[in-house]
Amino acid sequence: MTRNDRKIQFREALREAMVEEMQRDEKIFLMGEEVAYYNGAYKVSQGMLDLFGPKRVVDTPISETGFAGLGVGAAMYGLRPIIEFMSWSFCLVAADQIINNAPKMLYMSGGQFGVPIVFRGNNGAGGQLGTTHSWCVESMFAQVPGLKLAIPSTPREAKGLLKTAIRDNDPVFFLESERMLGMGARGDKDFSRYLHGGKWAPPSEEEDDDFLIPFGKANLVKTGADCTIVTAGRPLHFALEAAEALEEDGIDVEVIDCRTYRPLDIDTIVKSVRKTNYCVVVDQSWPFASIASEIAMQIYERAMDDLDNKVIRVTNDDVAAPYSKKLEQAMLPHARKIIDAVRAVTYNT
Amino acid sequence: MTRNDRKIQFREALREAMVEEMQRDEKIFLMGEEVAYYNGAYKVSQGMLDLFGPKRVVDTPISETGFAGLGVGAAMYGLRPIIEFMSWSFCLVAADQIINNAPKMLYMSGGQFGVPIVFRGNNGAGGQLGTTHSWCVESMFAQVPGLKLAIPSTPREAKGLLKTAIRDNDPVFFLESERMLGMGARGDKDFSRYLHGGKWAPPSEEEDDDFLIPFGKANLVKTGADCTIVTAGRPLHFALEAAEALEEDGIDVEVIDCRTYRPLDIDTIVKSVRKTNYCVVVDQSWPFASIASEIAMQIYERAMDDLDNKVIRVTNDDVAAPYSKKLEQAMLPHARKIIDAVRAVTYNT
Amino acid sequence: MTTATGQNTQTQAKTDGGYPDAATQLDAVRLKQYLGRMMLIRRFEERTMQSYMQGKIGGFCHIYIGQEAVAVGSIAATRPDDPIITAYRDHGHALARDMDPRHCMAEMFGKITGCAKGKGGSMHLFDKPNHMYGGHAIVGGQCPLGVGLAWGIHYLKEPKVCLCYLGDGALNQGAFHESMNLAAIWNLPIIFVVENNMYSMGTSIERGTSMAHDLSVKAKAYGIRYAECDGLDFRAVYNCFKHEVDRTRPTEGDQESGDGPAFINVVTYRYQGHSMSDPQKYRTREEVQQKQADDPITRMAEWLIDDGHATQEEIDELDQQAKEQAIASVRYAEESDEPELDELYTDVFSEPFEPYKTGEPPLMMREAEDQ
Amino acid sequence: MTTATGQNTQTQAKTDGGYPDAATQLDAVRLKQYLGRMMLIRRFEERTMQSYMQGKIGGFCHIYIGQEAVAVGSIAATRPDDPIITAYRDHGHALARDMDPRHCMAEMFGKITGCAKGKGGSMHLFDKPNHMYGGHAIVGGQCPLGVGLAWGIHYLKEPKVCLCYLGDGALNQGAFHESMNLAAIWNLPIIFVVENNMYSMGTSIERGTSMAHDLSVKAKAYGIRYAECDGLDFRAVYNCFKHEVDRTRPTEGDQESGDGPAFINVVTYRYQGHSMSDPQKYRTREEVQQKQADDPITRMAEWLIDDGHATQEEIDELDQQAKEQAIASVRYAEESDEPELDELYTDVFSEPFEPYKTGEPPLMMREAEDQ
Ligand SMILES: Cc1ncc(C[n+]2csc(CCOP(=O)(O)OP(=O)(O)O)c2C)c(N)n1
Ligand SMILES: Cc1ncc(C[n+]2csc(CCOP(=O)(O)OP(=O)(O)O)c2C)c(N)n1
Ligand SMILES: [Mg+2]
Ligand SMILES: [Mg+2]
Repeated sequence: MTRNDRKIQFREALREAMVEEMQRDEKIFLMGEEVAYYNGAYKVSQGMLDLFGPKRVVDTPISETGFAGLGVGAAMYGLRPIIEFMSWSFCLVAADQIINNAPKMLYMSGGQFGVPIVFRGNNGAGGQLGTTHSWCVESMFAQVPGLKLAIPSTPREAKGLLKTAIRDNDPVFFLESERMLGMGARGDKDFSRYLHGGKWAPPSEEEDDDFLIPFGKANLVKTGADCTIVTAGRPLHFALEAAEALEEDGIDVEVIDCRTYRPLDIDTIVKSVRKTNYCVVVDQSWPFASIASEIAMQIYERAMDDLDNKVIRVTNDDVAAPYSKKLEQAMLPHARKIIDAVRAVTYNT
Repeated sequence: MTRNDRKIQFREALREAMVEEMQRDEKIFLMGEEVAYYNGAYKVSQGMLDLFGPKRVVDTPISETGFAGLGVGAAMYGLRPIIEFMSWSFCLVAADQIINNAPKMLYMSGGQFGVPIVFRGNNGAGGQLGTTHSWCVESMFAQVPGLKLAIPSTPREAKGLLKTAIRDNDPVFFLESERMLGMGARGDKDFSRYLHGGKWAPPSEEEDDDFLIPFGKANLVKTGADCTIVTAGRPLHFALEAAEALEEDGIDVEVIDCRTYRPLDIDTIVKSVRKTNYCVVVDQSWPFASIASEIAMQIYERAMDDLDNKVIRVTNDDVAAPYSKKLEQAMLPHARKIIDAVRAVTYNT
Repeated sequence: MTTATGQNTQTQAKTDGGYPDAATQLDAVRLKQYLGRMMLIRRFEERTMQSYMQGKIGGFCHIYIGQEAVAVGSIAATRPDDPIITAYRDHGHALARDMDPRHCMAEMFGKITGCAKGKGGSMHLFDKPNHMYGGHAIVGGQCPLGVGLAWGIHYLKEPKVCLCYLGDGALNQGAFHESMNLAAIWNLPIIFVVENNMYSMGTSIERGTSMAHDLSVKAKAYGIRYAECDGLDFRAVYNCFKHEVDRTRPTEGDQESGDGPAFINVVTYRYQGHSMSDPQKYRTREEVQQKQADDPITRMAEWLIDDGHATQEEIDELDQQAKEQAIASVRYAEESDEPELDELYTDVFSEPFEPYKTGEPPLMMREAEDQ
Repeated sequence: MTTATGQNTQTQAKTDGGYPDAATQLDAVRLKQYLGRMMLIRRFEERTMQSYMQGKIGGFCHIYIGQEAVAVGSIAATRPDDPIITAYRDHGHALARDMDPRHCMAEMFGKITGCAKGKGGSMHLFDKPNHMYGGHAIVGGQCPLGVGLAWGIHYLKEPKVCLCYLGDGALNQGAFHESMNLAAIWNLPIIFVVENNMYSMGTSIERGTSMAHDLSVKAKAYGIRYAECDGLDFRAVYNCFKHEVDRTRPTEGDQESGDGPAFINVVTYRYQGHSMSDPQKYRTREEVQQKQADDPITRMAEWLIDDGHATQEEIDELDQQAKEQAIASVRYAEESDEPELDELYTDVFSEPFEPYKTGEPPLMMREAEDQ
C-alpha cells in the first residue's frame, strides 16, 4: 500500500497521535467524558482504555470546570494532560479554567509554572445541533494571549498537529470537527482531488514513526494564480470544493490552510496575496471580531499595495446556529458563498 | 448651575440611571455581589438598598453562574434584571449562562422568549490587578451574535446609555471601568477640554428627566481634519490626551466614540475616514481577532479607496496583564502609543 | 438507587408508604387523561425514532420512553401556569405540558410550523402559552434559569411553583450547586426534579456522582427538603409531587409563605439509548428487559382497571388515540413548509437593527392567542 | 460558626478534645520556629499595609493578620514537598511555606526580584521551590487546580498530600462543588481547607451559604471526611491537621492507600478589612475587638511560656527578629529594580514564537537551584 491511499479516518489519525505519544511518555493521560469505557462519544479514543488502563484514559462526570481545571493543576505538577471536551460547545462552563488559568499561569508565576496541556474536541456545526451545541470558539479564544490554537483539516493534519500539540509545553487548544471525524473512511474519495497524492493521510508507521507538523507553518494546499483563499479546518473542504468549481470556469485559486491560528503564519499568506493580488478569507466562526477579520486586517497591514481589490470574508452568518437543515446550511461558509466571493473579488461576476 | 458644570461622578451617573429606571418600572431589579448592604464594592449602588429594599437590590453569594443564570430566567419570566459583575473578569465562571443562554434564547425559542437583561460591571485594567482581574471582554463577546454591547466613556454616556440598556428588550453587555468611576468628582477637570461644554455630564433632572442615548449612534467627540481616531470607553480619554498633544504639533485629529460596539455605527466612522483619509483604531482589548481588527476591516471594506495609508490599531499589548505598574502601563493603549500611531499613519514622523 | 445494590426496591417501598394517596382523589376522567398522555408520549416517541431513522429528524435526539410517568405524574401535580423547565430530553415534558404534538414533531422536522419555527430542534423545545421554558441542552444549564423563574414568582408574589428537571448527570455540574444554594438561602418556590435514570450517557450514576447510593445528602447540604419516589409508577410520582408542590406553593401576595424549595429524586429508567446513536454497551440487555417488565404505562393501566377507573376497551381506545395523534403529528410535520431563508435573520433581536428583522411569532403562539 | 449563634465555642470544645495532642510532641525548637513564623507573618503584613498606604504596593491587597495560626499550623503538619495552593489572601501561606519575605515583598512592590518578577502581585504569589502552587484570585478557581495537584500525586503514586485552601465565600462557587465530587469519586489525597473567617467581603457566611451553622453537611454531600478546628489556636490547628493529613497521605507506590480526601472547616477571623479598601460597615468594632482579645499569636506565646518551651525573652527575641525581617523585606523591595520593559514579552509561552521571548527564571528560583 503506498502512502497515498492509506485508509485512515480523521478519528483514527487523532487516536494514532494520542496512542503513539502516550506510549512514548508516561506523563501523558487522556481525560474527559466517556473517553474510556464508552470508547469515546465519537469513538476517537476507541480501544485506548484497553491499551492504557483507567488511570491514563479517564472517564469523568459532567464537570468541565472540575476536570479542565484538574488538567491545568496536573500540568503544573508536571504531568501532560490531554483534556477532551465532548464538544467545545461544552467548554463554556469551564471558560475560567481554560482561559484564565491555562494560558496565564506561566506569566503570572513569572515563568515558574508552565502548563503543557492539550484541550481538544469537536468544534463547529455538527449537523443540526442547534445553537447551544454549534459553537465555533476559534475567534473568541484566539483573542486570548498565552495559548496556541490548532485546527486540523485532514487525517494527516490531525495526526501531525496533535502530536506536536501534545509535545508542546504550552496550552494548546485543538479544534476538531464532528463532521470530519469519519472522513477518510472510504479512502481519499472523501477528499478533494487537490488532497490526493499523500496529502491527506499521515504516513504509516513504517514510513515515518514520528510524524510531526510544526506549529505556525501554513500549508499551501493548492497553488493558483488568480486569487488566494485562506482558511483552516473544515472550511478548507468548502474552499477546495469552490476551487474545483472555479477551475472549470478558468479561475485558478490558491488555497492556504493556516493549520494554526496562533501562531499565525502570516508570511505565507502575504506571499501568496502578493502573487495573486486577490484574497478571500474563510472562517467558520461569526464575522464580528473574528479570525477572518484579523487575517484580512493583517493582509492590509502588510500588503495593501499588492491588493487589487478589498479582502472578502466568508464566515458563518451573524446569527445563532439554527436547527433547521436548510437554515443551518445557509448559515455556514459553504462552497457557494466562497465561489461568489472569489468571483466578486476578482471581478468575475 | 448650568448644565455644563454639573458635578457628577461616573459612578453617580450609573446610579442615577438605575434609580430613575427602577422608579419607573417595578420589574427592574439590581442583583450582584455586595450591591446592597455594602452599598456596592465600588459604591455604584450606594443608597439603593435604602431606596428599594432587599428584594430589588439584592446581594448574592459568589455564584456568578447562579445569579447570572437566575437573571436570564427571571428575564424570560418577564422581569428586567440588572446583573452586576463586580468585575467582568469574574464573569468567565458564568460564561455559559451569559453567552449561551442570554443571547440565544430568543432565537432558539423561535421568538418566544426574549431576554431583557443588562449585565454590567467593571471591564479592563483596574490598576495593577494582575492578569486574572484585568479582562477586557469586548472583543470576545462582540463575536457572539444576539447581544448588544455598550461601553460608556463619560458620566453623560454612562447615564444615557445605561438607561437605554435597561429599556432595551435584548441582552445588553454594559462595560464600565473601575478607572473611570471616580471621574467627574472634581467637575470637568478630570476630562479633556474637548469634553467641556456639557459634553461630559448628563443633563440634570430639571433639564431632562428622561435622558437617553440611542444604541448604534457613534459620537463625534472632536472634529478634525487630519486623521480619524476611533475608540470607545476608557481609551477615549487616552485618545483625547493624544489629540491635545497632537494639536500642539499642528495635527488635527477627529475623535469618534463608538458608544456601542454592537450595534456598530460604521457609517459615522466611514464618513469621517472619507474626510480625513487616515485612521487609527484604539481598543483596550488584545489585538488578535479584536474589535480593532473588525473596525479596521470594515473601514477597508467600505472606504479602501479613501485611505491614504493603512489603518493602524492601538490595543493592549498581546500579553497577559502584568502586575507591575511599569509593565502594565506599557501594555495599555495609552496616549503615547496613539500619538505615535497618528504620526506614523499620517506620515508625520 | 442502583441496580447493583438493589436499593431501588427500598426506594419504592419508602415512597409508596410515605405520602397521602392523593391519586385516589383524582376522578376517572383525569386519570384516563394522564394515562392517555403517557401513551401519547410513548407513541409519539416511537414515531420520533422512526422519523429519525428515516433521516427526517436531524441533530441529537433523546427519547423519553420509560420515563413517561415522571413528566406526566409531576406535571399533573402542578397548575397549568406553574413554570416548568427541563434539559434536552424534553419531548415528554412538552407533551405532558400540553404542547400540540404536531408543533412538537414539526419542530423536530425543522419546519416553520414547529414550536420554535424549526430553529430550536429536539433539544430546545419551548412553549410559552403552556409555561414551558425550554428544553436546554447544556447539562445543568437550566438550573440557574429555573431559579430565575422561581425568583420571578417570588418577586411578583405569585402563588406558583417552578419545576426544574435535570438528569442525574447534571448533579455534577457547578450550576446545579449554585442553584441549590441560591434557592435555599432565598427560600424560593422551586422543585429540583432529578430524573434519575441511573445513567448519564454511558456513565452509571455511581461512577460519576459521590454518594450515589444516598442522594438525600445532596439536598441536606443546602438544608433543602428531600423526597424520592418511584418514577416508574404514576401514582407514586403524583402522590409525592402533589404533596411537595403543595407544600412549596406560596400563598398569593405572601413571598415568605410556603415551605420553600425541594429536591426530588425520581428513580426511573430510559429504555432507549442515551441518544439515537448510542450502542449501549454499558448496560446489559437483561437489565433493560427487567426494567421494561415493570413498564409505567402497563402499571398505570392495570391500576386503573383494577380500581375500576377504566375498562380494557377504554384503555385500548386511549392507546389507539395516542397512536393516531402520533401519526397525525408526523403527517403534519411532513406536510408543513420549511422556513423561508429569510428566517435566518429573524428572532436574533427583539429590537433589531440592520441587518436583522423582526420575526412573526411561531404558529403555536398565534393559535394560542386566537383561543 | 457564627458569632450570633455562639457556636464558635462549641467548635473549639469539640476540636480540642477530639484529636491526639500531637503538638506536645513537637520540640521547643520547632515550636518556637512556628511561633516565629506567625510573628513574621504579622509583622510582614503590618509593613505590607504601611507600604500600601504609601503607594508602594498597588492593586488589590488582602491582609492575613488574625489568620496566622491557620497557615502556620496546617503547613506545620505537612512535609515540605506536599503541594499547597490557595486563594488571593496568600501572603501567609507563602511565608508559612518558607518563601523568602524579601521576594514576597518585592513581588508586591512590582520588582524584578519578586517571586514572580513583579508580574503576579499580591494575589498571585507562586513559589515552585517550596511547592506553593499559587495564589489564585478567582474565587474558587484554585479548587480544580488543587484537585489536579492531588491527581498528580495519585498518578505518580507519591506519598504526598495536597492542601487546597479556600475562603468561606468560595463554598458557593460551582468550581468547589465539582472539585469535591472529583476528589471523592477518585479518592484523591487532597484536603480542602476552608479558612472560615465568617465573611466574604461584607457578606457574613450565613447570608451567602445555606447551612452555614453546620458545614459538615457540605462534606457529607460527597461522602468526604469532615473535620473542624479553632483557627485561632495553633495547637488545635496543628493537631487537627496532623491527624487528617497523616490519614490522607498514601503510602509510596500505592495509589489506593490513605483515607482519601477531607474537608476541614477552620474557624478563624481576619482583623483587617477584606482588602485595603474596605470600610467594614458590616461588622461592629466590638466584634473585631472581642476576636482580637483571643489573638492566636498571644495564645501560642502564652502556651509556650506556660509549658516551659520558651521564655518571655526568647519570645521577645522572636518578635524582634520578625520585625527586622519584615523591615528588611521592605528595604530589599525598595532597593530592587523594576523589571525591564522587555519583560512584558517574556513568560508568555514556554516555547515562544515571534514576538515573544523566553524569560530568565525568577531570582528566587535561581537562588534555590544554587543551594
Ligand atoms: C456541559 C455539558 N457537558 C456535556 C454535555 C454532553 N451530554 C449531553 S447529555 C449528557 C448526559 C447527561 O446525562 P443525564 O444528566 O443523566 O441525563 P439523561 O440523558 O439521562 O436524561 C452529556 C454528557 C452537555 N450537553 N453539556
Ligand atoms: C469568581 C469571583 N467572583 C468575585 C470575586 C471578587 N471577590 C474577591 S474576594 C471576594 C470575597 C471572598 O471571600 P472568602 O472566600 O470568604 O475569602 P476571604 O476574603 O474571607 O479570605 C470576592 C467577592 C472574585 N475574585 N472571583
Ligand atoms: Mg441520566
Ligand atoms: Mg471569608
